[in-house]
Amino acid sequence: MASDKYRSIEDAIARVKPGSRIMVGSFGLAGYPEELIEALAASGTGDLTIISNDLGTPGVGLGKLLTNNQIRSLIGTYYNWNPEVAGANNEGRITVKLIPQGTFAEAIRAAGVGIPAFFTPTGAGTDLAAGKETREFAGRACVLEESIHADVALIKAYKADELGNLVYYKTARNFNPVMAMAADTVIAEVEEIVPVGSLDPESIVTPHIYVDVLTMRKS
Amino acid sequence: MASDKYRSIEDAIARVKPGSRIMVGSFGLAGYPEELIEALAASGTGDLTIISNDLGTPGVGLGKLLTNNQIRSLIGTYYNWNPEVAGANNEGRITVKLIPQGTFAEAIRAAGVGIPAFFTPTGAGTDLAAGKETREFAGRACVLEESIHADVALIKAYKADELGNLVYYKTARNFNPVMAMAADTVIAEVEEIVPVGSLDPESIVTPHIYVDVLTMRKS
Amino acid sequence: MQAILEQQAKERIASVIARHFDSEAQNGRLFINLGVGIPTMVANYVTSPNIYVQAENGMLGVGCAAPEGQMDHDLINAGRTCVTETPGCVYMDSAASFGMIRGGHVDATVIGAFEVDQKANIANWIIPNGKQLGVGGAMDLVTGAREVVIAMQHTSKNGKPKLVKGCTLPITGIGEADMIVTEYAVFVFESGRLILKEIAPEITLDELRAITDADFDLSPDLHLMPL
Amino acid sequence: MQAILEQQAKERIASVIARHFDSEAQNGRLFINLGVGIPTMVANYVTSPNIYVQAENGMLGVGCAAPEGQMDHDLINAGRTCVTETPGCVYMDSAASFGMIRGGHVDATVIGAFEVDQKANIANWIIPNGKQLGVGGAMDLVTGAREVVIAMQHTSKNGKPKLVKGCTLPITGIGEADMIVTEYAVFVFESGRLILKEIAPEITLDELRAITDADFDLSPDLHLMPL
Repeated sequence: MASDKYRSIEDAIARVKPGSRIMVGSFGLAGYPEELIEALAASGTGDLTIISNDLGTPGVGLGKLLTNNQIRSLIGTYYNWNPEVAGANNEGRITVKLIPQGTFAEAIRAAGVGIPAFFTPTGAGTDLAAGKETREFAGRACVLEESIHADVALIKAYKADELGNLVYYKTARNFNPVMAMAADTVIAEVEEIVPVGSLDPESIVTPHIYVDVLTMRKS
Repeated sequence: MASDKYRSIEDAIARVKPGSRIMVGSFGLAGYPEELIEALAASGTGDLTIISNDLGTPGVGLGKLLTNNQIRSLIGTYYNWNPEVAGANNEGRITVKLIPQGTFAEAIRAAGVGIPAFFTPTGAGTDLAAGKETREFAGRACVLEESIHADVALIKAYKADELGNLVYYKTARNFNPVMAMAADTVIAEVEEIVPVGSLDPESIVTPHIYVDVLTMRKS
Repeated sequence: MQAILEQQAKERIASVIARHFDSEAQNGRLFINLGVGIPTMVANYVTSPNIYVQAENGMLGVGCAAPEGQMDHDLINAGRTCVTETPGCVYMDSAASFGMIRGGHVDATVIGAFEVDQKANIANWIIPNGKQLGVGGAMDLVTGAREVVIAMQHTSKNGKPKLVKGCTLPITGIGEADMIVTEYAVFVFESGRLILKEIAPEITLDELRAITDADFDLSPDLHLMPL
Repeated sequence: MQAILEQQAKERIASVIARHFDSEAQNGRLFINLGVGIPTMVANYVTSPNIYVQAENGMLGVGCAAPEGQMDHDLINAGRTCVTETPGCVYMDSAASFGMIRGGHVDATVIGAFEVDQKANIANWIIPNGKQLGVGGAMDLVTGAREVVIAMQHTSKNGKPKLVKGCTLPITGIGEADMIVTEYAVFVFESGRLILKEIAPEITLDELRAITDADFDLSPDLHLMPL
């Protein structure tokens, strides 16, 4: 492997410390860093805040982390696919912060691009805007939403070049590119690492400046 | 031409009405819709607000519109390349609203994505923040900036497919993709129109939903 | 009032909405986003080539469900169904996709609802203290799409009206509903009033009022739902 | 005090900054943004292969200036100079490019200045009522880049100090300067104090004080500028 960013899955996941805020790219089971999550589950690292759209299904993918009691709190949009989340929340075992999906994506991007907060019409007047500043713009009520940042982002990309430039595959792209900008340490699980210059400079989605560690999927 | 969005340069530019707010993609002379601007200058349509990074150089490109007295006001970032701008502003012939370049780009994107306003650290405490709300986030002063929308965007892309999906060329990309999202009517001048399916769905920068009219560069 | 079986009700709702979109698409391209359930079925009934489906998980130009044996689990819609590409389709990240929605570029969204009230408020995201905890893109869609079409059966499984005077469940958006299509009727909101536009042949106006809690007016061109 | 010719001064400033970056790049990749003028010259002096140049008009991995006859006017840096590609370079739109800067991902920016004061305030964008009217990316760069390096001659063309007690011209950013490199000296800001780190062999400390309006402290390891 000619990339200085390449690490084994185990070395990479060792960067996740107990109590960290971890972003994980995914929408359902599309575009999630499967081997990194398996390794995180195997590590037993706990007290985590997981920032992700959903939490897979019970015992599968990100769902394993909840089944394993590694999660203290969740920040995300949709846990209907994993009823263990509502259960753990109702029992007070975890805290859950629900955010509208578009606001969630935009707030993560905002952290990546240095925007601390923005106004959005989404959610105005609903329970999810409770306690948030609301202000009218052009006659429309808008909610002030703050950016969402993480200690570590675990993302899934299709190909990396040796520098760490990334491209994605179909709807597995989802939250991965915005999360790649919004964490102190960004670890990307990829299917292939290609020589520098193999990716079209016009089509690179995540520039290498954002990527700290590359791991490669074994299967 | 198999695209139902294709129009002649003249037909396209007839959509710019006197008094309109017009966005124009460009950075210096890279990535500006040259033939559309030539046609706009030839049309004599006046009282325009031009929203663009700069105004080219005197009598060239966008500079022609000022030389022709077609401009009422400017919203942009950098007119040092065209000293006629400072002259016209000092004489009170036009009004100029200067915005930091990153804020300008972000505010145009914001209009495109339905964000009415956002906080940014850029410009806090400077003359360009005068009269704007300033608030601290994480101990850092930030300025509230509102989104920037236009009636018509005149943009330059490299290739379009017949649906109107766009890709760009090198640093001629600049403000074009964000302006494509932020105007009621978007007119793209392209060098080539290719069949649907010729562009890689992973690499399209501006989806066709944003594009109303395609014109093709003659030369 | 003649009962309509659930499957028939769903198909009817989807086909009525599809007819509405086919009609709108005569004026140019129409970009629509379809929620899970009945809304997704709308795609099976539209006939206009001018209609493009957006999926909020990051795709414009979603094709039909992938046939058995040709499923790609990294090519899904927001309901996690494996789908297919259409020519000229585009992939994008979630921020870009919701930017497209919030920015008002998507012409219409079709969603289900627990309740809709006569002030056009929609409740479709949560039943408090239940087994489900999620909002997904519901709030973004009702706020961002230019037209919000509610696709729902007229009453709940235990026969209670879903079209109510005031929502009792947490709302998804204030005054965002534009059109409501049930198996028995089509309503639109005009100038803040709920207006009955179409009524199904199986039901009388009095019977419709009996299963509708919300107050509504009759459209001057109220007519039978064409089936 | 021995005079230093303008061209020599500029080359020295660029090479001193390049040395600083080469040293920093020993710890890993370094991403830098270079303003027009002396800052652009820094690229000619850096030797580390770990240094990548970002141009705010939408490129990461900017190469050297394009040779005569190979100029592509759609491949420029923010100073409108035709440049070249480096392997692994990336193009992006202006919002993404400034997001990279504002988000703190660019390690350093090198810019010129009219004035810098002892509170690290920078004035480099406008002389009021002059012939130029523009801010460009100056405010975004000084706010967003992790390290702001000022590259300027020690005094103005008519001999006035540019390193002052308090800026008199409109400021570009409050307290944003981290390092100042002139032909005669290298200063850094540490805990809110301006510290002299290096002094050129052509000048004495008293002579330097005479052409510096700002108050400054001496670094414990103050040394001669290596040339």
